[in-house]
Amino acid sequence: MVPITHFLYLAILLFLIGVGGVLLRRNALFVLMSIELMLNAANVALVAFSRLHGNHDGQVFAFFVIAVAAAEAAVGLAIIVAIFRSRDDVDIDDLGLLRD
Amino acid sequence: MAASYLPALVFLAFAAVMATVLLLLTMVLGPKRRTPIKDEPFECGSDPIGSPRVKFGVKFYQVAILFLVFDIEVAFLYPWASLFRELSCTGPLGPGGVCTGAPTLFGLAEMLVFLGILVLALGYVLRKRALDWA
Amino acid sequence: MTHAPFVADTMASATLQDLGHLAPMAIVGLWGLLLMATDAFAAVGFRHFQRRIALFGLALAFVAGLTIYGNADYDGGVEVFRGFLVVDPFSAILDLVLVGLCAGTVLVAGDYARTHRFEYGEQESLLCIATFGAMMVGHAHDLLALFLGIETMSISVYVLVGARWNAKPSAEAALKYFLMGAFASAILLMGIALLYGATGATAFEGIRGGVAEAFTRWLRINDLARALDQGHTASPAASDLVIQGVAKAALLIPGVLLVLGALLFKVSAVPMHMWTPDAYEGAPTPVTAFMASVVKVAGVAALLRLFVATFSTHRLVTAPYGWTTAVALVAFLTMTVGNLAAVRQSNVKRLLAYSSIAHVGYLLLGVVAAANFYGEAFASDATLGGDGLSWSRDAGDTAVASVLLYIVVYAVASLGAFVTVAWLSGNKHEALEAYQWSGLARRHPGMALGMTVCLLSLMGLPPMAGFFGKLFLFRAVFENSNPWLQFLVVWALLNAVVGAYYYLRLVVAMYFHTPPKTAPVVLPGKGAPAVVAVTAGLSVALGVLMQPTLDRADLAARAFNYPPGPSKARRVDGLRAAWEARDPTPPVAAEEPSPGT
Amino acid sequence: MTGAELSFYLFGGLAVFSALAMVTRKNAVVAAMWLIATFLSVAACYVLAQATFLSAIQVIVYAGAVMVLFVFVIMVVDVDATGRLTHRRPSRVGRLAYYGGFLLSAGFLAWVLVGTLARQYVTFGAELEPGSDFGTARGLGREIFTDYVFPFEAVSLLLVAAVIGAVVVARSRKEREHAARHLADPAARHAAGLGTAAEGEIAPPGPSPATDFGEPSATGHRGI
Repeated sequence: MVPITHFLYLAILLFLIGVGGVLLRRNALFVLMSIELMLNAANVALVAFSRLHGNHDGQVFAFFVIAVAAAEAAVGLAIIVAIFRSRDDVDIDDLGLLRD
Repeated sequence: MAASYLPALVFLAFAAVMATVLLLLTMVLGPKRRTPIKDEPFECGSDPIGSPRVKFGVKFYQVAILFLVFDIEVAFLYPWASLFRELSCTGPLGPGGVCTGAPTLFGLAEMLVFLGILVLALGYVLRKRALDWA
Repeated sequence: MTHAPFVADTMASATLQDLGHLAPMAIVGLWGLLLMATDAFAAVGFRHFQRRIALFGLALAFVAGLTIYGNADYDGGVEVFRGFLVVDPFSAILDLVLVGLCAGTVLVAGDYARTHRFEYGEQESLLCIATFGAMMVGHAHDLLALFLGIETMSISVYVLVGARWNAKPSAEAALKYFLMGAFASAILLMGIALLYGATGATAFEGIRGGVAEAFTRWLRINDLARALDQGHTASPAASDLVIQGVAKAALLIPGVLLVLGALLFKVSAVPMHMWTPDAYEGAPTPVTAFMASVVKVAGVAALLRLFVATFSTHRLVTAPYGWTTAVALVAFLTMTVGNLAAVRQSNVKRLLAYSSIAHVGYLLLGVVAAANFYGEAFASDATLGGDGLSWSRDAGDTAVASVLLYIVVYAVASLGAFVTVAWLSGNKHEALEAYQWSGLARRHPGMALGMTVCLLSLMGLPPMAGFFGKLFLFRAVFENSNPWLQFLVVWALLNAVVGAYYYLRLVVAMYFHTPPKTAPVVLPGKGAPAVVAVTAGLSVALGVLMQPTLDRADLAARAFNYPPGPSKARRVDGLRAAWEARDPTPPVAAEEPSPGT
Repeated sequence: MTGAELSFYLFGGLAVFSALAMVTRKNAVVAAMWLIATFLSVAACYVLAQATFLSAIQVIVYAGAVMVLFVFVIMVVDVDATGRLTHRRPSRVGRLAYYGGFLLSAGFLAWVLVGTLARQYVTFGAELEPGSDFGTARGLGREIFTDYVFPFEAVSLLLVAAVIGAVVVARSRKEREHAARHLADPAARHAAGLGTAAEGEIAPPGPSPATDFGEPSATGHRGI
């Protein structure tokens, strides 16, 4: 048996790698991929806790999260495509039109 | 429980070993005589122009997003299908999956509503010609 | 896992019945689909009716909401879909407000898109789906409902922000808003996962139970741990208890903080507010109005439902493990930074964006106050074994009522102000710089008056609703014996004075500066004037009829952190009778803008 | 160490490794491949937590559909451009915020680790009766289609919003023209952002070509 705690450590490590990706990468695609990683990390925690408590609530939650994450990725990528149509690069630092 | 996944694990390990060994073998056994001509990308005799990576059309994206949505629909269909007998019976299932209560359309109805909404979305996409390849 | 035998038969009828309880929300969701279908399939000539169809559906939802609003059966709260959502007076008010705000946006969005040449038929559909999500948050009684509602709303709004294809800032604002929003969602989800780990439930009731249990264990654990430290040979059971209790709290507190951070992000409280001015400025102005009203209302509703009603056990609101200190600090920062940044803005859209941030600061004060009161009530219930009828609970209910009132008043005035901005943009260049508003009162006295009323309500000038909103909110906070909170009220008053400066600057420009030579181009159609008239009218009317309005809000907030059920209904009982005897006409009922204008 | 434990640490380690590889790659396609590896390893970990159905869904939806979408978009938006790393350093405040945020999160990690590890908190989860359908499609479906009917239906609305979003936001000039092809009325065509100038009419005030994306329309008109 694998201790639930170790699943939690795995989830937190993946989550922090995702946070690092979001904060340190400048490319919108990488940021989006890192966000997907964070959602996955949360899913690992949900699944592990579902096992811990022996009820399905966590797994059902994770299931819905997968659907939501897919929808979110679809819209996010659509926005990236739209930006790409207007410019050649997808770098979030270049979004300078909206600065003070 | 996890032991029942042993074959899958063995299969994975086999695939990994196989791929590695094959690659290593070609690296070790293959003759390595490089000439400038050989290193050139092969393009029907003419010199290559520009990057080999061609930009995809946005159409690919639009098809992929529809695939994604209906993939999720399928994800909901699996558990529904495996549970359909129970969902269409007002009582518990007896031996052999025989319904001990009265039949009900609840399970069918809830999935039809879900499917109906997504089919409506598909119709929307078709009408908007997002799938036209012209 | 023991499962009750399948009751699919009763489920069918129960589902229909529950949908009846949720009629306003169901209608809005259905209309989202219907509008998509009419956009795609209807005959060409029929497309001009999109807006009318939308308004008809929203009017229908509003009427359905009114029947629930006026129905005493819901006073104790009715759990629907097995406790997934709840229908109570609080959610009934939110339904009406959200539907009204959505209708206001629909009235302007089409005209705006047409004039700015990015008209698309899906706009109304997306607005309805976003409102559906916001309503789901208002009804939420389960973390999944909260999460799904927020996501449904956010995804639709990302699209609405990015749909203006002919202006670069729109897509950029959408990307910025999307990346930040998705990041916040991921943090929210991790927090939810930890909460589920600590309590074993996703339903709010289960979480509340789990929270209480985690800390009662914790209390005993401190003694046990001390005993263990002193070298007593502990029994395995005692050491197991220590481990279990510590682990629960170790999951619970980070979970609460992560969820709090994500929700504060969604309402754009200060350390997480960076996206707000950019997203507000880049979005098409009617969508900005929607974000400043509907999305904010949903965010505050989430804070109230989850934090004030669920995470308000004594341990969770008091130091050292309480979240309220952090939120009070955030409130302090939010109002200060929001107001100071707003003073610097010459761009009206950004000015209003920062002012909306400042308003969130005031609201958070109310949230803290309510949670503190409930925490005290929780403690006295636990120690005295009371039935929850303590003074603290009453004070907490009043604080919730004033937060509810404030967010409604703010959302209405904010919608009016942003719609005026949208209206004054009939050309490529929106009249966003303050000087472009000079002398507006001479050219368009009606709209200038409407804008002025909305701004004065936001500012909090006495006859307007905003004044009473601030008054009740600050009074509720001041009831706290905590000197820091009392200091924050004084600080908030100072902030309101700063706010008066930038609101009045715009008013002065409209009334006392000479108009520019070229007349401003404004949106065609009666939609925007109608919305501004209704919002300005409401800002005055809610102020004049403030006492009945507050009483009604009080009814909605009564026993807010009580689980729904008969005991709650008993508690609300007398109040409804008193309220109905006092004032026969529900004042908020004037909300609905007439469809088809 | 049992087989289950061994495979957990194997796949968990693989997940962390490939996640690290994903965030540090320069090329977006390579990063996407590493992300797929992470998702597959995570799916293996799901099996070990007895979430068998979810594991399958993870492979099908995440590693399958979502990543296909990612790879397509990376192809659409030009690998070379997206592969480039930052060419402008963030402002000092921005960098401070980044590192501050990252340190805060790391502190949070330490908090949880210390809070649990220090007390040797090791737990194995509730006892499951052998042969229970915990985590299977049936077990999960029993919850989704009874207790969670409402979110099940509501999530379809969310998907609809996503479909509309994908069509609306990412549609090209040509598709926009197609969508408005029925609009004979010049005013309506104008409102949808389509040109009337090419048809020899005077355009009402509207966005200048500078604010348009500059793609030529089918009628050769460029934005007015």
